[in-house]
Amino acid sequence: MSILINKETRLLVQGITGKEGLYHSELMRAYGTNIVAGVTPSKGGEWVLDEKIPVFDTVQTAMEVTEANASVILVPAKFAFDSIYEAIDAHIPLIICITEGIPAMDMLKIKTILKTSETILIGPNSPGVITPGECKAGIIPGAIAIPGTVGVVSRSGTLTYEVLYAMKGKKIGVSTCVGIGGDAIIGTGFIDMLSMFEQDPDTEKIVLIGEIGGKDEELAADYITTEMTKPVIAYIAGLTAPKGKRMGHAGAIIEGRAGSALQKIELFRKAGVKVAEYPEDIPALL
Amino acid sequence: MSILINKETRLLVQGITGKEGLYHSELMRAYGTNIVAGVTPSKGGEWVLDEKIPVFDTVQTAMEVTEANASVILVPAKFAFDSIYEAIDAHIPLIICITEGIPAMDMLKIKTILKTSETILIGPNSPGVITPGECKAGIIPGAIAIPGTVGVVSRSGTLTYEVLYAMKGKKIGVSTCVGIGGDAIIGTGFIDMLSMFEQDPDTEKIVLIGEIGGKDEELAADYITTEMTKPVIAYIAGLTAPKGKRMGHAGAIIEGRAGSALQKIELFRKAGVKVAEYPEDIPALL
Amino acid sequence: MKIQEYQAKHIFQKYEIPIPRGQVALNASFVRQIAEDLGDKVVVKAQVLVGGRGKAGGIRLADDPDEAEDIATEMMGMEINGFPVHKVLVEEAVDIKKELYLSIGTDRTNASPVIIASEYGGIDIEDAAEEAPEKITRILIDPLIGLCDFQIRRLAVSIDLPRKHWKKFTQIANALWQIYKNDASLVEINPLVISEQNGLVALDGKMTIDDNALFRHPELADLRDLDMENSFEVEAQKYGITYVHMTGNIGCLVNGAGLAMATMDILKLKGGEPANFLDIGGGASAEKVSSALHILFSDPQVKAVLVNIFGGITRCDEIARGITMALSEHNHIKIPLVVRLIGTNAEEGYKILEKQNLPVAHTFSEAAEKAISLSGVKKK
Amino acid sequence: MKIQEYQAKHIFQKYEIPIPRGQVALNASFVRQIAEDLGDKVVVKAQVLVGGRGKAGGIRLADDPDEAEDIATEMMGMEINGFPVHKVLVEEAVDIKKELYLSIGTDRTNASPVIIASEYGGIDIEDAAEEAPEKITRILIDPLIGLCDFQIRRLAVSIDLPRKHWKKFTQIANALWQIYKNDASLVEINPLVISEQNGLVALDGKMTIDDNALFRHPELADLRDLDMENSFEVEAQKYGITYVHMTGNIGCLVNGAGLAMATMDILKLKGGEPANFLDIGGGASAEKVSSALHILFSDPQVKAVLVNIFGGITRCDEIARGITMALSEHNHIKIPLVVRLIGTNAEEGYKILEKQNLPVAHTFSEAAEKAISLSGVKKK
Repeated sequence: MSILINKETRLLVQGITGKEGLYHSELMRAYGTNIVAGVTPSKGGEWVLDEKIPVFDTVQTAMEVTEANASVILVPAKFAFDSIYEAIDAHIPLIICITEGIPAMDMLKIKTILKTSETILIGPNSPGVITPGECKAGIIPGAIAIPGTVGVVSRSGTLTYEVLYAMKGKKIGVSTCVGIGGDAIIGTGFIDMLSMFEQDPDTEKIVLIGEIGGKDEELAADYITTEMTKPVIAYIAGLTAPKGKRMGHAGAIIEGRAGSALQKIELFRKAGVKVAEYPEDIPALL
Repeated sequence: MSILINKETRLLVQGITGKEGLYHSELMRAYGTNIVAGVTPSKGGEWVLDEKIPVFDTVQTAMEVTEANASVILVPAKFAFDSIYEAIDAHIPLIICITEGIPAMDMLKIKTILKTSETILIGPNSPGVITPGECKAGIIPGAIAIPGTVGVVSRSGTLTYEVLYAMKGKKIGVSTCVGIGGDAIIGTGFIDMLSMFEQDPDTEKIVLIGEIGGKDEELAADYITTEMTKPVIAYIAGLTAPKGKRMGHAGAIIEGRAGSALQKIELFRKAGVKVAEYPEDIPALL
Repeated sequence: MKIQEYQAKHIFQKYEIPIPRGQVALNASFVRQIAEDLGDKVVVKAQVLVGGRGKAGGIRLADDPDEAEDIATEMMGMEINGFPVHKVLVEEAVDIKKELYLSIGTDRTNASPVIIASEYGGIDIEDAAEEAPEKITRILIDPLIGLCDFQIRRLAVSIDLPRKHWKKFTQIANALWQIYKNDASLVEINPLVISEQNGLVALDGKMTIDDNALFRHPELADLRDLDMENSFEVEAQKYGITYVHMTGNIGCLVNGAGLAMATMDILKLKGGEPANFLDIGGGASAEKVSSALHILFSDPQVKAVLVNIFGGITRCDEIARGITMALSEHNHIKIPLVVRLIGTNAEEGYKILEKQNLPVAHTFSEAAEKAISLSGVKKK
Repeated sequence: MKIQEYQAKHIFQKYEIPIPRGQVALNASFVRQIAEDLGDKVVVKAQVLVGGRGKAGGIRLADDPDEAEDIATEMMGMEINGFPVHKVLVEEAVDIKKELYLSIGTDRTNASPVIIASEYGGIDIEDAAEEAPEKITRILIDPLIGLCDFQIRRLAVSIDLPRKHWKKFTQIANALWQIYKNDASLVEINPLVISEQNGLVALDGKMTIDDNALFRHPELADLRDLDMENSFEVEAQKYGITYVHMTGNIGCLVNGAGLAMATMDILKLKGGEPANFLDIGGGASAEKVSSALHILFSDPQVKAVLVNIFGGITRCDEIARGITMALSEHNHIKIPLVVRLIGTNAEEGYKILEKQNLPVAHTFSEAAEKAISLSGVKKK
C-alpha cells in the first residue's frame, strides 16, 4: 500500500512534448510508471516515448480516451494556471505540479477553485511523488528510495533526496514520498499528508521535512498532538536563515515574527516529534 | 406552518433608510412582521420606524446585535451585488431581493457565489414572500391574502396579487406565497419552491404562476411528474407575446425556439397539472 | 439593447477581432466613394435589427462602385421584415474557405455564461442545432474565473479548426469574453470565416447589451439606434414605461409585466386583439399614466383602451387622476376606455372617475369583454 | 521584489491614492530646488529598502530649503542598517490628525488575499498586533470575487473612521486591491493619515512585487533598484542563481533551496559560519557552476568553499566540469574547495575532479567539517 499513487496509477503528463516533459517522462516510464497519455496544446495526434504514448490537445480528451487518473504538470509557469485549472475542470483525482515560479495570484485563484472540487493538488514547485517499486510521478530520482514502511513528506527537493538516500543507506524503505512543494501557496499541506499516512496501513512511521516560512509545520505539530498515532520524525531547514530574505523557495522566508526554524522545532518537540539535527541523523531516529 | 418565513422570522431590511425601504418597512411592520434591524451604509447608529428599529452600517454587525435570520433587499440596482454578497458573506439563511434591474453579469456572479453557500436567495425582481397572518417580507400587499393551505409561487408581481385576490374572494387561504422574481437569472427557481411546499405539512395544493422565457416551467413540469404528490395548478402568462421581445420582465422573452407559453402549458398538462386559462379561474381549479 | 452590425464590428475592432475593411453609409453616393476607396468587389449590407436579412436581399455583392451605388440606392428604399433600411455597411468582399460560428451568451438554465462554437457557420445557430446538434459545442464559463485557454482549445478541436488558426481563434474568443463580461448579454460572430488571404475574419457580428448595466457603460447607451425602433417604444422609454407594439386594436395600460401579459392573453382568448404590451411599473404617478395614455391615443390602430390596475404600491386614485388628466388633454379623441381598478385606494379611484362616465369593470374577464365589444362597435 | 517608497507612491498616484506632493532627488542641490518649489516645510526621507528608517534618522523635517539641503547632504552620506542612502524623497509636510494603517497582503495559512486595517498606524503592524490585537481588523478577500465595498465598510467601522472620510477610504482600499491583484504580494500604507487640510493621505508606502509574475508586468521589472541590493546578489541573478549574502566565511554552492539551507545550518552547528546561501537550481550547466564559483571567489569574506550537490536532474559530471572551468580561470586564487557529489553521475564527477586534487567528502557532516577546518586553517 501507499498513498496517492501506486501500480494502478494511470498517469497523464501535461507538457509532455517540452524538453523537461519528455526527459522526465522517459525517466518515469523507465521506472515503471504507467504513463498513458500526454497533453500539449496543438500537438494532439502526435506520439512520444518511442511512439508509444499518445499526445492530446486537451486533458478532457486525454482522460476520455485513456482513463488517466493522475496528472503530472511540467509546463512553463506562465501556462500553469491554465493547465492546473484544465485538469481540475476535467475532474482528474490527482494533480502533481512540478512547475516552479507560478505567480502567487494564480495559485490563490487555484486554491479557491479547489474548494469546490474533489481534486487533490500536490505542489506546485514539487519534486513529485514516488511510491518505490510501483510508481514515480515527478522528478524524484527513482534509484534513491527502496520500498518500505516509512512515509516521507517534504517541502523540499534535493534535501529530500538526501534523506531518502541516507535511509536507503541504512536499508530503510519508503511507503510513499511526497514533495508538497516549496512555494508559499501550495495545493496540499503537511496535515493532509499526515492524515493520509495515518490511514495508510502500510505506513508505520512518517518523516516530515520542513523549512522556514509559513505556519504549515506549526499546524502539523498541533495535528500530530491531537490526531496522529504513528510516530513522526522531523527535520527543519533554515536555522541560519536571516529574517525577511527569501531562501530560494518562494515559501522559505521568515516574515516578521513568524516562520522561524527554531519555533517550528520547538513546537514539534512539544508535540513529541523527534527532531533531527542533521538530515543524515534521520535514519537513526527511525 | 409555511415555508421560508413565519412568526420566528427576524427580518433585516437592507436599504431601510431609502424611500422605498422606509415605505415598505412601515407596511411590513404594520402587517406584524418582526423587523429587527436595518442596514444602510454610513447611516449606522440611526433609528427608524418611530425610532424603534436600529440602523447598522454592515449586515455582519446587524446580525451580531439583533440575530436577524432573513433579509429583504431594497437597495438601488447598482448596489445590489454588494448588498446580496454582503448578506451571503454574513451567512444569513434567507435573502429576499426586491431590487429590479440588476445587471445579469452581477447575478451570474452571485449565482456562482451561492454554490458554496447555505443561503437561500429569493429574487431579484421579486415582490417578496408572504405567510399570511404571520410575516410579510417584501412588497406584496398584506390585505389580499388570508391564511390557508395553498402554496403560491410565481415569477410575477401584480399578476400574483390578482390570483391571491381571486382566491381570497373565494375564501381560499394561502400557506405561503413566494414571488421568485421576473429576471432571467434568479436565486431560486420553481423546483426548489415546489420541493419546499411538498415538504411543508400545512400546504395541501400549490399554485404556480409562470410566464414566457427560460425553461424553469419546463423543468418544473418534469419535477412535478417525478417528485410531487400534492396537486399543482398552473397559469402561464404570455400566450400572445411576440418572439424576441422582452415583455417587461428581464426574463420574459421568447428566445429562438425556447420559452413559449404554449410549450410550457403543454408540458404542464402532460405532467398532470391543471392549467388555468384565466388567472381568475384558479380558485375554481383549487 | 441590440446594436447594429456596423456598431458591433466597431467594438470588435477595438478588441482586435479581425473584420473586413469597410464603412457605414447613409446615402448611395457615399457608398460609391467607399467602394472606390476599397478598390475591389464590395459587399453592401443593409443595417437592420432583424433576422433574415440575407434572404430578403439585404446583403448583396457589387463588382464595382457603380453597381455598389445602384444596390445601395435600391436598398435604402427597402423595408426588411418591416424595418426600413436607413444605413448600409460597405465592406471589401472576403474570400470564404469555410464558415464557422462563435458566440458567447447566457445559459439561463445553468445561470452561466456559455461559449458556443460550430463548424456550421453562416446559418441560424438554432437551425444548425436541429440539423446537426453534434456539431455544436457549448462550454460553460465560470463568471468569476473567466474564459480560459483550455476551454478555447476544446472548442478549436471540436470544430476541427486547422492548427495554424488556433492562436488567432484564441485571441478572438478571449476578445468576445472581454466584450461579454463588460455587460454584453450576447456577442456573436456568424459567420466567422476562414479566408485564404486573411485567416480568420468576423464577417458578421451581432451584439446585445444588457440594458440593466448601461449605468456603468454610458458610452454604450449612445449606440441605441432610435431610428430602428418603433416610435411608440421610443416614446414610452422616455417616461420609463415598458411598451411593446403589437398588431391588434385594443390598447392596454397595465401595472406589472405579468399582469400586462395576462391582460393581452385574456383579450386574445375572448376574441380581441391587443394593440400593445404596456407596463407602467410600480407606484406610477398620474403624469406617467397620462403619458402612457397619450401614447395609446396617438396610435391610429387603437380603437379601445383597457386600463387594468392592481393597486399594491400603485395607488388607484393616482391612476384615476392620470386618466382624468389624459382625457382632459385629449377631449377631442373618442376612443372608449374601460377601467378596472383593484387594491390600494380602488374606491377613491372609481370615485374620481365617476365624472368621466367611463365603463368600469370589476373582474378581469368583464373588463376584457367590455373593451372588445367597445373596440368592435367603433370598428364598424 | 521590494520597491522604494517613491516608486510605490508613483504607483499610488497612478491609482489615484492621495499622496503628499513631492519628488525624489539624487543630490542635495536638487533637494533644495524641490523644497523651494514646494514652498513650505518639507520632509526629507532616505530611500532605502530596510525598516527602522525613522529611528535611524532617515526621515527629517526641514523648515526651509536651506535646511532641506543640509539634511539631504548629511543623509546622502549615511548608511541605514547597512544600506547606503543614494536617493531621498522630498515631500510637503502634511498636518497629521490621526495615523491609520491599511494594507493588502497574502495570508499564507488561509491561502487568501487579506486586507488589514488598524487605527494604530505609523508603527510596525506586528508591534501593533502585540500591543492591541483587538485594534487590528483582517478581512480575507476571495481572489476570484475581489474586494467588495461592504468589506471596506467593515474596516471603516472597525477603525472608527469618521464618516466624511468613508468615500475616499473606499476609493483607496479599492485602489490597493487593483495594485495587489496585478501581482503585488504586499501593498501597505503606513501611516495612512487623516489630515485636517487634505483628508486621507498615504504618508508612507511599501510595496512588494511578486517576482514570479514579472513576465506579465515588464514595466514593473524596471523598478528593481540594483543600487540597493548586494552586488553578489545582483550578479547571481544574472545567471539565474539564487544567492543570499551572509556574514560568515564559508562559501556554499548547493543545488536546491532546502539542501542549501541545510548546508548552511550544518556548517553553523559544526561551529562554522556560512558566507552565503547559494542555490544553482536543477540541471545546472558547467557554465552556471563556474559563474557561481566566480561569485564566491570574488567575495573577500570567503575563506573556503563547500560544494554540496545531490544529483537528480543535476548531473554531477557537469558540476565537476564547472568546477574545473572555474579553477582554471582562477588559478591564482588559493581558496580551498571541499566537494561532495552524490547521485546522478557522481562517480564520473569525482573522476573529473581527480586531477584537481580537491578534498572530497561523502557524507554531509564530513563535508561540513572539512570545509570548517580548511576555512580555519586559512584564517590563521
